[in-house]
Amino acid sequence: MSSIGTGYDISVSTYSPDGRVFQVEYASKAVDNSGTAIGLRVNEGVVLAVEKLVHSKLLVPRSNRRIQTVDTHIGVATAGLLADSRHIINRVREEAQSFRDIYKYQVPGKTIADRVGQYVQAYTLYSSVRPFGSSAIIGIVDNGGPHLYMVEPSGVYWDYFGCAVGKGKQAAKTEIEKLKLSEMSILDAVKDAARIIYAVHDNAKDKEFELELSWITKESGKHQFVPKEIAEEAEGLAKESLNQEEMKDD
Amino acid sequence: MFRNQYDNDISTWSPQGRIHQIEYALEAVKQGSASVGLRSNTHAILLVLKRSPGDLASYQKKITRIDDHMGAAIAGLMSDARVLSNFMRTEAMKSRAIFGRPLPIYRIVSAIGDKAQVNTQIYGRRPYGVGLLVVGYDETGPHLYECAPSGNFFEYYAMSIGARSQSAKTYLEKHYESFAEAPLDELVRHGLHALRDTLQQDKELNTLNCSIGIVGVDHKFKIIEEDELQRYLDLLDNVVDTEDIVQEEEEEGQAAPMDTEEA
Amino acid sequence: MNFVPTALEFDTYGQNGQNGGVPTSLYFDPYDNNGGTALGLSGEDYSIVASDTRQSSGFDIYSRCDQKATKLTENSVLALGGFRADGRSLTKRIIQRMEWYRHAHEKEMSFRAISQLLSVTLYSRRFFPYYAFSLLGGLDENGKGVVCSFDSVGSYHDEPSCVVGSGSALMQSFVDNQIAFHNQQVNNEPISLEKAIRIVKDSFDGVAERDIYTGDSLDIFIITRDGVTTEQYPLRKD
Amino acid sequence: MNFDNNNNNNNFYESVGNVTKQTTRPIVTGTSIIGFKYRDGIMIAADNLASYGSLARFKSVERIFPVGEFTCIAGSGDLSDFQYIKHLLESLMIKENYIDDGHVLTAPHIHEYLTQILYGRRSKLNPLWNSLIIGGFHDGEGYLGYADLLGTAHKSSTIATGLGTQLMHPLLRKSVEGRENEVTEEEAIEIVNDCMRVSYYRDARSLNKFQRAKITAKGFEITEPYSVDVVWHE
Amino acid sequence: METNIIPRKGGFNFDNYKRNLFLEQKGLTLPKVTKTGTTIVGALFKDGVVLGADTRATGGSIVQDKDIIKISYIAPNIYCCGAGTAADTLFTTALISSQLELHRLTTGRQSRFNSAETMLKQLLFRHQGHIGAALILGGYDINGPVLAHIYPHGSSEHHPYITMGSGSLAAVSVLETRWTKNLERQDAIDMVKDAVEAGIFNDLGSGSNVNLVVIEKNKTESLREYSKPTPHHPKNCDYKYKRGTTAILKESIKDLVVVTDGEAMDIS
Amino acid sequence: MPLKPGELDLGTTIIAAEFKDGVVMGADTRATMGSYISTRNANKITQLHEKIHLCRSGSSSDTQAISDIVKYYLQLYSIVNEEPTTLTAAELMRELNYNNKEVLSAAFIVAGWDKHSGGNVYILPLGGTLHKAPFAITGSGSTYIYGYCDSLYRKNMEKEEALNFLKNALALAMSRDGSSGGSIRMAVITEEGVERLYIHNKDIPEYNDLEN
Repeated sequence: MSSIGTGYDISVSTYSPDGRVFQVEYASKAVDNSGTAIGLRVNEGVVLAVEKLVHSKLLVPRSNRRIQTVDTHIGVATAGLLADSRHIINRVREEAQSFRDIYKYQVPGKTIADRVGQYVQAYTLYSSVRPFGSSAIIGIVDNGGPHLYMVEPSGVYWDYFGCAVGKGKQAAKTEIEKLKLSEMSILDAVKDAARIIYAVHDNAKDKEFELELSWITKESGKHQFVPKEIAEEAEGLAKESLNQEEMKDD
Repeated sequence: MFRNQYDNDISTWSPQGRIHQIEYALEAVKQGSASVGLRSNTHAILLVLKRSPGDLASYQKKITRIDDHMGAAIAGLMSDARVLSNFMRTEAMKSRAIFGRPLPIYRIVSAIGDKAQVNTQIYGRRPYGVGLLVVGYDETGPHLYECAPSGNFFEYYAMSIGARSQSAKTYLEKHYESFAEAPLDELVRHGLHALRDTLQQDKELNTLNCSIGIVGVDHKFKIIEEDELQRYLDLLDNVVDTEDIVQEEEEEGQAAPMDTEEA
Repeated sequence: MNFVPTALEFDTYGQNGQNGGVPTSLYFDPYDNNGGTALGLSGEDYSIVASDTRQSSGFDIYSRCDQKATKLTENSVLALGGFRADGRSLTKRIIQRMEWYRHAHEKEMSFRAISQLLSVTLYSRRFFPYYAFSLLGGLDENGKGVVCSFDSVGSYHDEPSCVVGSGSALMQSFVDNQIAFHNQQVNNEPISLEKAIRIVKDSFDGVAERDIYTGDSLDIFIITRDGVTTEQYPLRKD
Repeated sequence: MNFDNNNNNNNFYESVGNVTKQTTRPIVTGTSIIGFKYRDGIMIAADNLASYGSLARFKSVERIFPVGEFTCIAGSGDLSDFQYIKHLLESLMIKENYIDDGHVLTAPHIHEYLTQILYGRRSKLNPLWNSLIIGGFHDGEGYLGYADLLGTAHKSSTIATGLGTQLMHPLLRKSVEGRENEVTEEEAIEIVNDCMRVSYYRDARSLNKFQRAKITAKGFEITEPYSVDVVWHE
Repeated sequence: METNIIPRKGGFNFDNYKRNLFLEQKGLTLPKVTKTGTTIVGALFKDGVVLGADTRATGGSIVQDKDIIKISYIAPNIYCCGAGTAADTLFTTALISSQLELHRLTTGRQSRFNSAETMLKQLLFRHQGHIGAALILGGYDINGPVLAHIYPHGSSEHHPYITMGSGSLAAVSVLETRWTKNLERQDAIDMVKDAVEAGIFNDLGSGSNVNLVVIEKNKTESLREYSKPTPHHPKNCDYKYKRGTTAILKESIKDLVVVTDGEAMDIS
Repeated sequence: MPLKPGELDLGTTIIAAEFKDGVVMGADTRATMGSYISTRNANKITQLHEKIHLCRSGSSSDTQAISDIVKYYLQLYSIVNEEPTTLTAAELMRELNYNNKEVLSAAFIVAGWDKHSGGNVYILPLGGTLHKAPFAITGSGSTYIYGYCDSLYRKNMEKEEALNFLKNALALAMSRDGSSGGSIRMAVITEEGVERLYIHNKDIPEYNDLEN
């Protein structure tokens, strides 16, 4: 059923006759319009990668990050409205801090995903607010090892091995499914993440983009941007494989 | 103007995943006169075009000093800008009081972004109708940021906002690679050029309709206007006499559909 | 009895374990006196603010190089005696209020405005006072030297010369005589800046001899139309 | 449930209208600490004892902790307040880290921050019952600051707190003042040992087991607990 | 015998002390006494003992005297440093030294260190701490060099190195790091000087100069102003007042000698 | 009575015990004023008579004054009568302690050997009572070692055993009580006479409490 013009789609507190909340679906559209973000979870940790579209060449490279750190052991990659994403990330930070204030240790993955999910979901309940136009991929290494969660505008969240969101999410998911994540080293995961982002980037529609790559290794337990040499190598390989693909197509 | 059922309030998404009210707020910024910002490796500067509502009124102040190391240029609703600049000044002072350090530029613009975002999500509120160019010099060097009503903020080498800012952007994009190493005077010259490009035909920059804010290494934020400005205007070629322009500026001011620079 | 180590900072227990080591009563005193003396004097076209740099508590010297005077603008300097933490906080607050004044009026505050601001700020804490004795020296709107001294809740007045802090009782009469010519019949030509500085040094030398809380080093702020310059001068260290 | 620590109102007694403070007197306490400048930076030392009144209650308490890469804090006085301060700084540094804008809080910033916190609490008549030493390396040189429960603060090339103000400070001043840029690391270690020895001889709340920290251009280093030789004349 | 050991009641009473306390609580201000916030030091060396003291006397935060002598004579071979209430140390030591003098005149022998120590501690104990004298007693008698401290409440102990007074914690840091057995004379003197200087510079109650007394077998040497670590600044100005500076409020001249014309001298 | 202001305090752990041939006595060497250690090598074991000693705790001046008086009486007593017994010394101490209890802060352990009753230990706490005991501990540090002493003391120990018992008890108390510390002084009193021992601070046994 088409939603437009029915009048059931202008408030988040209104169901359509077939039981859908269109406002939440529209918010998800905003996410789908954004550059792709993916997360891979392997035994040695979690890798996050973002295709950050560059809308002007006047922008300072490597500023305006879309992947951010929360506490020390959590990385959040976002897709969708940037300002909404920041709002969510700030909330994740507050939750992590309040957990730390009471229990004096780092918040576990399940707890933080649950708290953020609840928060985002609350914005789908009242007509006085709108749902977030942003999805957050939360990578974390806690006592139980690496975890990967994705919180969507509806407030739904799942624990993933690999996930993707944004413009190229379908293509990215297909690529991720091909990977043997449970056997992969984290260095390989970085390479694959870079390759996937390059692969799903649509050169025709969006000209420039910047690849953001971060990881939380089990070894360090800290969320960091992937060191320059490793990132550059991964990016080089990604470009190379892209050229090969193109040659094959030709 | 296009009208649809999704553009009435801030808490409604359009089927395309857009929020029209935010986009309209961005339009408010374009109603304001142009501001240009650019930075080198040592300095960050602002250049603005000022309007006067009439003969009997003085020119609007468009650059505000936030702290010794920071200033901002405004395009859009002046009253909203005043709220934000007071907020920025308070935050800057807090940083000095609590940590004894000048507030890092990134932190103040992200705080503004976060503040602005809240107004884009709750029914009954409206987004700030103001765009800011913030320049500052901190431990990590000179910075230039743009803050938009949407809550977005970006760091640029050079940027312009406000009416006909696209012309300035075109100029900046063409020359920005030379800014990094440019000496201050050269940077100002580029800025004035970009600003001049936003003017309507046969109008010129003069000491009354323009002001400059400069901050950088060993250079506290300073606003340059009126007589002091002449030295910089002289850097430009073809300066037109002041008198002619006042008249025409005024017309432009009246032409605006919404009196955006006057509270 | 003075030979006893006085008021050990954290020793607040039953002194000999007779209470089984359980802490006994103690109340918190939010004030301390960190000593130090500040002198201000004014001439026709200058004023001087000088203060020693000793910070102490009880019989202990905390620091030998603690600046008690702060330059507020190009023509005013604030010096504080009493409780240093309050002094610090007060200075910060004044500087902040001055910054808001700058934002609003796009100019520096005048000397008179600052002294009024200081008074109001002190009185705002009438019932939990800043335990700080303030002294503000500078030039007024006509370029004439002025010095104001404040009590801890904001009462203030102009004087040609005034002293605050631990050595004030010792120094005041001396400077009254030398600067304001009290009890001098013949000698009342205006004092040159250069001579004033020498008198300031002698005043502090004298007080450092007799006031145990004054010593180590002297900061002299000299305020003229050309701005503020500073000078250091060593004092007794015992 | 309100767990907001900044409020300090999370107290059971609040609900029965009896306002209590968190520390109206110190209970589990640490004794004097020292810090001083030397050629390569800053040296700090603190013993490992937590006293309960005159009872030597805990003998492996670490009273020096790092904040960031170039700052260490040592604390004497009430140890519950010290742990609170430690948590406060940890949280602060986590925040500083994730903001990720290239700005790092250095020793002078942390000194100022702690002074504000301490002064703020004393002004509420609810002090954090500590004397702290802030040692750091900043702008190519050592930074040494002091802050206490009243909000009194200063910088100096030698600092000692508590009974150490009288016992150890004279020794520090004699060996360090005026020679800050000459004292070698070996000499600095000797100075620490001499001071801690005197403290062990003459402070009834001290222990001959302590840690030393140095903060230099290369970062901080905190030693394992160790003891000094002592002399007793029969 | 048994009954003798029960000390008689009374003998010494502190009623006046209690009365003063009571009056003080009621608001009476008692006269202030000068206290020598002080650093006093003593140390044994190979064949003698060194005593040292600063020279500052304070009353509240004011320096009452910049050059007071705190090492008093007890006997030719015994000296005593005093800290606490200036008058108490002065009179206590004077009293004991005069008693010892009489004792020497009676017996014709050198005074014993132990006599001085016992007399001092018993005097102080009788007064239950109300005589605020903290003393370091140093001497040389037939047992060789001895050093003891006596607290105001009347306890005493012998030690090889001792310091008392408000600067004692500062001074002790020097002694604890430098004292060893069988120090040479000069080393001991230097150490004591440095210990007193530590008090002078770090304790606000102590200041000015260092006085020393060195007692050896049959030889006692007093080293006044052995060290003057805080030099005096010369004046920056001249404070001579011009003639006429002091106001003349009233002038009256009286002739005190009446000169009357006598008869002319006979010069013929 | 609590200490008077500024009074020197023997915070103290003191102990004495009977063993096979007589008594052993022990004390730490710390004297404090507040938390300042005014004397780190004090002697708290004082001789009263040839084979009668006492350990002092509480006010330094009070305990010295009383022991000086008793010492003097015992000298007289031994001239007029015979060698005093430990009990006689202890009873004299008690008399003074009892009659002046309002003004004293003093507790003692009197121990010695006499030909009538061999080695004996008496304890005189605050208040003027007198108790005979096979072993006795008192002073601020003693609270930490009651359990240790109760469980390990045996009658008729050998001398070395007894000294070890004392040494360990003192070391344990000194490691926990801030008002006790320094070195250990001990005395062994038997028919043969008095032997004084000194255990240097460095040689005091250490315990795993350093980890706690």
